[in-house]
Amino acid sequence: MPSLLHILILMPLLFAVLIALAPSKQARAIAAIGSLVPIGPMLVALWKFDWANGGDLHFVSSYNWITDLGLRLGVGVDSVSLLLIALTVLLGPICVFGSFSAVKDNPKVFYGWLTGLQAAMIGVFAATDLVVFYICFEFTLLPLYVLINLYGSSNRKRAATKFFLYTFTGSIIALAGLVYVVFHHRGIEGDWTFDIATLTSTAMGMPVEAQALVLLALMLGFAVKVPLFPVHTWLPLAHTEAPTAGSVILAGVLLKLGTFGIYRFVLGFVPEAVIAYAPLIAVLSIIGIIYAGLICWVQKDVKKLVAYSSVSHLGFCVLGLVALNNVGLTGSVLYMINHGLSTGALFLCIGMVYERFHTRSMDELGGLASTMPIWSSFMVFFVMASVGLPGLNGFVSEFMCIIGTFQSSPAWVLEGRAGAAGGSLGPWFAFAAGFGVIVAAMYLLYMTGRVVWGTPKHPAGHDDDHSELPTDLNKREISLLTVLAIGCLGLGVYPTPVIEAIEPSVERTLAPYQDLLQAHAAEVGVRHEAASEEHSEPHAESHEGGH
Amino acid sequence: MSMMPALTTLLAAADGPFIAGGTAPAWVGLMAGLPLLGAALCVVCACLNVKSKAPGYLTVGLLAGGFVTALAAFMGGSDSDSYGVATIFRWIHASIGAGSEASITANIGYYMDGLSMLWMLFVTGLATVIGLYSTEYVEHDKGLGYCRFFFAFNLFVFSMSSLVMADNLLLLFLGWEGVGLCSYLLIGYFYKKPEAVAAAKKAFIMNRIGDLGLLMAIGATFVVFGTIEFRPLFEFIRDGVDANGNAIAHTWVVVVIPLLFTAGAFGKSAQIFLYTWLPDAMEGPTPVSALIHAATMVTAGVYLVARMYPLYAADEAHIALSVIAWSGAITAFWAAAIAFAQYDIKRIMGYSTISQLGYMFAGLGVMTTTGAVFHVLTHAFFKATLFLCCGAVMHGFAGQLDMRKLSGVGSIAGFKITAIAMLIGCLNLAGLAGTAGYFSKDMILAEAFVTPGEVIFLPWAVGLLMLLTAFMTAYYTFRVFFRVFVGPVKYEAGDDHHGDAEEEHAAEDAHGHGHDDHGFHPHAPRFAMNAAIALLAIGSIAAIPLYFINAEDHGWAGSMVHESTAAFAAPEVHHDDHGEHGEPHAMLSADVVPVSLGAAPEGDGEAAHHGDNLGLGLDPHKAMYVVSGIIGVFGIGLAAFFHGPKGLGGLFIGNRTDTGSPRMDAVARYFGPLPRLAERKFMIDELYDTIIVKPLLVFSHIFHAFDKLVIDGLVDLFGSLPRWLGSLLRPSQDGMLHGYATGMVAGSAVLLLLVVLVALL
Amino acid sequence: MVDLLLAQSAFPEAMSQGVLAHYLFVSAAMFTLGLVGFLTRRNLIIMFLCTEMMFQAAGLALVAFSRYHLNYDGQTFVIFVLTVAAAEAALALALVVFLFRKRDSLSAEAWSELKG
Amino acid sequence: MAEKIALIWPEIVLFITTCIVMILGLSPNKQWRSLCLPASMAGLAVAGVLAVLGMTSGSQSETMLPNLPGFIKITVVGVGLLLLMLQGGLIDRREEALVASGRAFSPLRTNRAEYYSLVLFSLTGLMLCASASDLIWLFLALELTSLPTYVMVAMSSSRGRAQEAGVKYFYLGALGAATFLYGFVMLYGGTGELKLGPMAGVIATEGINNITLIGLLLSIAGLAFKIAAVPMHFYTADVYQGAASPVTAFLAFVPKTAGFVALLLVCSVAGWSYGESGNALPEAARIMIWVMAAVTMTVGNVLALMQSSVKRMLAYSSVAHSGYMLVGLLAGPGDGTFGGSGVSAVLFYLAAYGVTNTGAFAVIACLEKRAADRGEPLEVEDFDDLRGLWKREPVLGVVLAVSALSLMGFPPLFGFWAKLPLFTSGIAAGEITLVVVLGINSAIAAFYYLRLLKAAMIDDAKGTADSPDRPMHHPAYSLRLATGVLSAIGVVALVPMAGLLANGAKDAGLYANPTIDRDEGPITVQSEPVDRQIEEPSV
Repeated sequence: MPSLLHILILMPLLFAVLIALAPSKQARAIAAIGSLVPIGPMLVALWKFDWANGGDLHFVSSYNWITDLGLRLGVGVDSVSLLLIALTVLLGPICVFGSFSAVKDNPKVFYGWLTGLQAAMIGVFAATDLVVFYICFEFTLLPLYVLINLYGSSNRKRAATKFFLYTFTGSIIALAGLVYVVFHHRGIEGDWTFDIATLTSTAMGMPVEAQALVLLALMLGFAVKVPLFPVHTWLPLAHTEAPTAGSVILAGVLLKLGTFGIYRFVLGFVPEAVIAYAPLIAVLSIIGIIYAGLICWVQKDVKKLVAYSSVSHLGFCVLGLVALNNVGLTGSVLYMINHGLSTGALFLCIGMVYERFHTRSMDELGGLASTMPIWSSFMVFFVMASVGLPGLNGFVSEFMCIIGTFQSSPAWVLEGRAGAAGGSLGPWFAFAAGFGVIVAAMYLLYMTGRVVWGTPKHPAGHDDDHSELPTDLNKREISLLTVLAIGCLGLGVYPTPVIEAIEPSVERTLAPYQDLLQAHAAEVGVRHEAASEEHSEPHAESHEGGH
Repeated sequence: MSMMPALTTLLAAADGPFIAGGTAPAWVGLMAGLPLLGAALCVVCACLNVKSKAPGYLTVGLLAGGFVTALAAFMGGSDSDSYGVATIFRWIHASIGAGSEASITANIGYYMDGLSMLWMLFVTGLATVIGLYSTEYVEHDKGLGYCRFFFAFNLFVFSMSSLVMADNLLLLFLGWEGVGLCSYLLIGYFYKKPEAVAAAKKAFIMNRIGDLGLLMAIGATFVVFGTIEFRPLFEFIRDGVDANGNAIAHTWVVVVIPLLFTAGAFGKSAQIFLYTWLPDAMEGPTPVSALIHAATMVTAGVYLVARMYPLYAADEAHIALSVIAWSGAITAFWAAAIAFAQYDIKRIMGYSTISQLGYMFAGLGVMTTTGAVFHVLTHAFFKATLFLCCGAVMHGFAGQLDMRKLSGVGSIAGFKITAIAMLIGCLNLAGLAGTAGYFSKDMILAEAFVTPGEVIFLPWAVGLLMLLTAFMTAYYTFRVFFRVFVGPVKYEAGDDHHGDAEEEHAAEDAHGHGHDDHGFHPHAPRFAMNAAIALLAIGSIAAIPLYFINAEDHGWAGSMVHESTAAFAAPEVHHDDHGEHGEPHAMLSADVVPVSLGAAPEGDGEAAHHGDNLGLGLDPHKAMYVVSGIIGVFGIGLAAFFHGPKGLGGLFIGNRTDTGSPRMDAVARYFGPLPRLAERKFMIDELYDTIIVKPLLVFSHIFHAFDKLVIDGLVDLFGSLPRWLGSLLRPSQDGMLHGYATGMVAGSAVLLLLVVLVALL
Repeated sequence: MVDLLLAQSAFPEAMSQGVLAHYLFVSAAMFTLGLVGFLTRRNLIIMFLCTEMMFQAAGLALVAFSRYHLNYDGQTFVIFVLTVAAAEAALALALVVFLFRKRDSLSAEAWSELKG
Repeated sequence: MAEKIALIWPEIVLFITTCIVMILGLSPNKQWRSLCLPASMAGLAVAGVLAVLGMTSGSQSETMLPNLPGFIKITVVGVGLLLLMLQGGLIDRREEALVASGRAFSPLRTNRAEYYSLVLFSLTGLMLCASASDLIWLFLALELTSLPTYVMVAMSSSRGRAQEAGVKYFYLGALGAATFLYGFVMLYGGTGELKLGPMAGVIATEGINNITLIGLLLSIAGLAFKIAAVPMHFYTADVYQGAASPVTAFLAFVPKTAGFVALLLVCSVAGWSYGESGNALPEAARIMIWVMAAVTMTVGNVLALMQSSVKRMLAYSSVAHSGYMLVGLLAGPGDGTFGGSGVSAVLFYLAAYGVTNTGAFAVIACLEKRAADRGEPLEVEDFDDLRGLWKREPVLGVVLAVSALSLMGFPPLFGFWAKLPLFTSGIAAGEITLVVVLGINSAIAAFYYLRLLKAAMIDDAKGTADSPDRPMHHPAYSLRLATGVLSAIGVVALVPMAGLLANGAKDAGLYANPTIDRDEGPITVQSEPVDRQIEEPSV
């Protein structure tokens, strides 16, 4: 039976086809309508969703597709998927309307692919079947490839190719991992199925070595997408070269496909391996946070800076995921949404300046506060959201990711500390990641200081042929940014409903971890004791103190 | 003193901190809400492109409303039952799962007790007054800039209120970062000035370093106590247990967590390693310096430590407190030493703020929360006065702040009020006997000599250091006053682009401005500024009686502190020969227990302290009145001697000339390079730049290159591997039939051989 | 059973493994010779004849095996192999003529335009 | 007997059609002559109908893969129709141009009908391959498939390159044929059987002896030529490039399919019942195919990367695709489910590859360039020639893009669905390393397919619209365009029907494992009882 999700997926597809068929002049208008219309079913979905049981799949619908493979055309969402779909649907119009003045030639191709991309992204989040997920996951590459290639900046072709091949390679290896899980299910249950929920329940029985392999394969695929250090290098390039809408979508949703993949599959399929390798993944995340942050600091290109900042930010997201406790996971999912809003907005802001001055170099831009006060206000606002200022959205999620990491010390779990939960990380991880917060302030304020503040500069590339654009933002641009700003503010001031919405799904994901984590903590505790007996020095008291 | 630990534990159990138990009325939220409304209205004004002073007046009105709310709350709240928690709405709530019932719960909720009440009173009060001053001060920037200023101003008051009234650590953190943001926005108000932008950035980032400590502290607190809400948290601490019921004394909990909080506090309050942002922050408009960087925001660190005091006191080794005491004293001395040799009057005030904050921390460290808090209060008034006066000068002289280029300002028409207020402020800062500043400083100084060495590491040394600093403070304060406000009238206008210049003024001045003395007319403060200055000067005088009311509690501040968590360790030494208060542990006489951690208030003018560390055979509290009084006068005298103008009817003993102070120069020679070094702030900024910023920058560049060359290079290398392989294989396709045939045969042979080798052997 | 009887009537006894080995050795030698010839000669006709030799090597082996297994299958196969070889020969000769007209050469090395 | 005839009704019809077409081509009447192509297609379509009927009537071949012929025949008919359409205008054009230029029509000087009959012969051979139940049949069918293609290559163009391709193809083909023939001989020698069923029975009961094993290995090595697998791949690029594009499209599908069918049959005889998992080939063969698969994919892909000619690129990629399919061959029938059966995966892949590849070549065949020497127009083959295709020829651009993406295995196109069972069956067979190699190779392949996509869809055209090197339409443009469009539609439209196709492939991959009855007797697959028990010669 058809479900609401079908409407959500098919509607953009339909509009993409419409754009392709309609005359070029109409493309913009159709895309605008096509991006706004899905908001309706989206709201209905949000309204109909049973938030109390957010961990269950809703709006489930499934059609047989390839019976012999047990492959079904299945859709359904839990709360996390639905929220991410909401983010996608929200960013759709932002991208379309944000491109009105930027995209002049061949609007048909641009808006067509943009709208098609929308469908694929919603499909990723809505899929309940591994193959459907994978199809949508991969399919997102193509529209963006075309968008970057046709509408990007000077180095776009290289960027697009790199983006495509890098992520394609990663996801093929991930596919091997996913198929292994399917195969394992077949070994146990005797049937082929790609149903994610079914696989999740059987995958855990895999031997640890197999889990480690699957983890490796899946992480290779999803880490590229996230992107996690050291497989991040495609991102700055792609972001820098992509058109504004592409960057917004890329930062806003596409990167989340990676973290969503980790959330859904890595965490779901291979718990024991995750516990064992969480510290390693966390270390990579932390390196990414600080390393990318420091690189941001020496960028000259504003967009590249924000692009690298995505690497840094997504590090927190992954860190929260491998904290393996409610707070960390919830924070991480919230981070996905928040990062989409604030970084998307930053890219939008940068795009607006680029349209006016045809440069993104900090050497050429400066002191825009005096010539573009409205833009500057928004810029500062979103910078602050991105820095993680409490009261704005970034903070809540960043805080939860860090606290989640902090909590998840095995020693504390073993001691039964009231606030300890989860995994195999601990305060030192949180502390190290915390430096990312400082670094974030460093580079973002450095950028703000150069671009927004300072003495006004008049970039050489500024010409007046863009007469349709005023010096400062026009109404369309203001309203776009306002929508995002309201989102940022709303999620910062009152995140509780969203957090509570996320929690059921997170709890379900974490359900198999309880016992495993206890066992892990006990094992680590044994090791720790053995080590401290060897040394038998009192310096261990900072962790073991109080006994 | 071997029995001390046992006894203090006993005391802690017997009587804990005051924990506000009731429910506060929700309207206390107006203290935060009205400024927030103001901020929103400023945004509206900006959108409507209001070009008048409306945003300023709106702000002042709303802030006054906030002050009235604070007063109302104070009146209602003086009855301690009505102190309590007012929950507005649930902000963040995340259960930690794992079968645990603990959850990260952070409400937008207000925790009202003496401490927050006291803070709110002076925050809202000062904000109102300084807001009034600002309406005139930034008038040259009417329009968007004006809106921006008052938006940030309002937002600041909102954040500060949230910080102070928060009922949980996370809301506190919101305020904490919020004031940081506003500080950033306001320091960078003159955004066209690179120094201002750099200073703003620096302030934000250095604060963030401390914030990391605070964040970690919140995390640790949550892990240990399972909550970040104050009430349950303090109940645990009062009982000396963590959430599992295990004792926290003697564990890392009471060492590490307080130290982490301290790191946060040091960042915000510009202590020890993290002070360098505050002098630079003087690039901001002067009202901002007065409100944020002198009176309120920078005291947030003191507030935080005072708020979390039970946790500090729960450590019987008092490691964190020792750290605080020593850091405070050292900072106080260090900043005073720098202030000694500065010429920019605003910067001198900046350094003096750091120095005074050092006092406050030292006070917290030597366990007189009352003294520290009282000093916060008095300092807020007199330092705000001083800043506003500096601002008036700056405003009047086109941003001139160099004391070498200003003289006799007090004699210029229109600057009378400024001069008088300046004098009052300086006297307070110098700690002249009888001023509010004198009393508050004494409380801290005296306590340093009273606190036994078992509690704090070498407390008397802390005291001596602070005494020395007091002397230096008196000197450098009056150095400013004598050079700028008295003596022959002589001035150079500042650089218009520097600081608080006015376009209006520049337009008037057809001759141009800058260093053209003849064409320059000082621009005396008008009503709003004068009124604000006067109000604050009066405020700093009015603080004196506060010391005497509720004398049994060490003054009004003490009585407020006693109804707060900071009471946990308030007045340290209990004297059972003082009959008028019947505290629960009154029987613990001073002979037996030299220090008590219980809330045993102590009046001033008590009988002899046993901790006569000064060796004067006096009660330190009394002795200190004398000692510090003398020191203050001596410092002022010295300043007069070196910097006072010549003559003037024999009133002044100085010999300052137009070109400088010959006496001073003569003395300076004895100190070799030291004065030069002090003038250059001991090169600490340069040091940080060299050992931290530059290396980090180098690292970043290396990382950037590494990312491009190595990581991306590796990726490209992997990408080019197939190509390389292809180029290797390509010659095999040479187009020759025979080559192909040979390839096929040889290939098959190799394949078969391989199979034979692998499978059959 | 009938097949078997027939086979036995025609071949009173099965070939021994030793004898088979001789045949196979000759067959393998032919095959190898053909291969070596193919690889070393440049004349298209000779090269083709070498492949014919390889085919015939297979034919020889088939006959031997047929005798060894005491059935006709192998011999039947030989007939077909010969037929196919003939077809290939026809094709080859046509091709060679065609090529010779183009390049006036029978050397395989004349044809190396396509490569890379 | 009638049942056995029923099995090859499609081949018989095709053969008859061939005869009719040949006669038609001799007609001096132009209308009659031009009926060659429609008649061929009609015959093929009828054969297809018969194949479907045969499949539904349940006739099975007497091999270990009894359902294989039906599926292969239907696939061959489907792809063959496209391929036939593509051949239209290749030889005819030269012929008719000559006639139009005034030369009298002479039945002796025409070869257009022969060309179509060659195509049909080859397709017949391919179908016969699938029906083969003994080695003679298989050998003959393979030769029937191959021999016409040698001629087709050589006559496909009057330019020297086609002849060069022809000679290389023919000579190396003969070498390959000799090799697998020798392998067949050894198979016979080791088992004493030519019929595949009994042969499997013998191997199942007695185990595989060394001669049989050598036979198996030699057969695989020889058949590797047909599928263009390393080390028999050397000819591929040269031949594909030298032949006219329609012929190349034909070569990429027909001999490859024949080769894989033969490989499947040969491997089924040796039995997928060895190894640790009990469903692998004999260790030696397993290793051989493993190495071949890995090296083939890699060599094909890395060489494809280096090409500037689209045809050469597609040729090498065809090598790589064979490598992918070898994974399926290695995996074997597994547990008989679609996901677990490598045989089904190979069959599925063949179908997908055939459709997709035809589309790609159709696009190239649509265009041609003026030759500098004013001779026969040159083929379009460089990436540069295709630049900006989308702007000039939107339909061609889209077809090429769809084909490239499908060949890349980009979801949700057909190529992805073909690759997925290879993944599943490979992993199910425990060949995880090989599957990873397959994955990495798919990524390498993405590079050059993306280049193709980029040239067609992204890049700007080189030169101006009327510059001399700008490709123009081939005279048979519309026919070839139709082929391309149909292929592209197939690539897209088969996706929803993938389930049906998968079901077919699953059935076709059904493996009557003789080992199941190893204790009871040699074989039970045969429909009639074996009355011919050969006593073992006393040795």
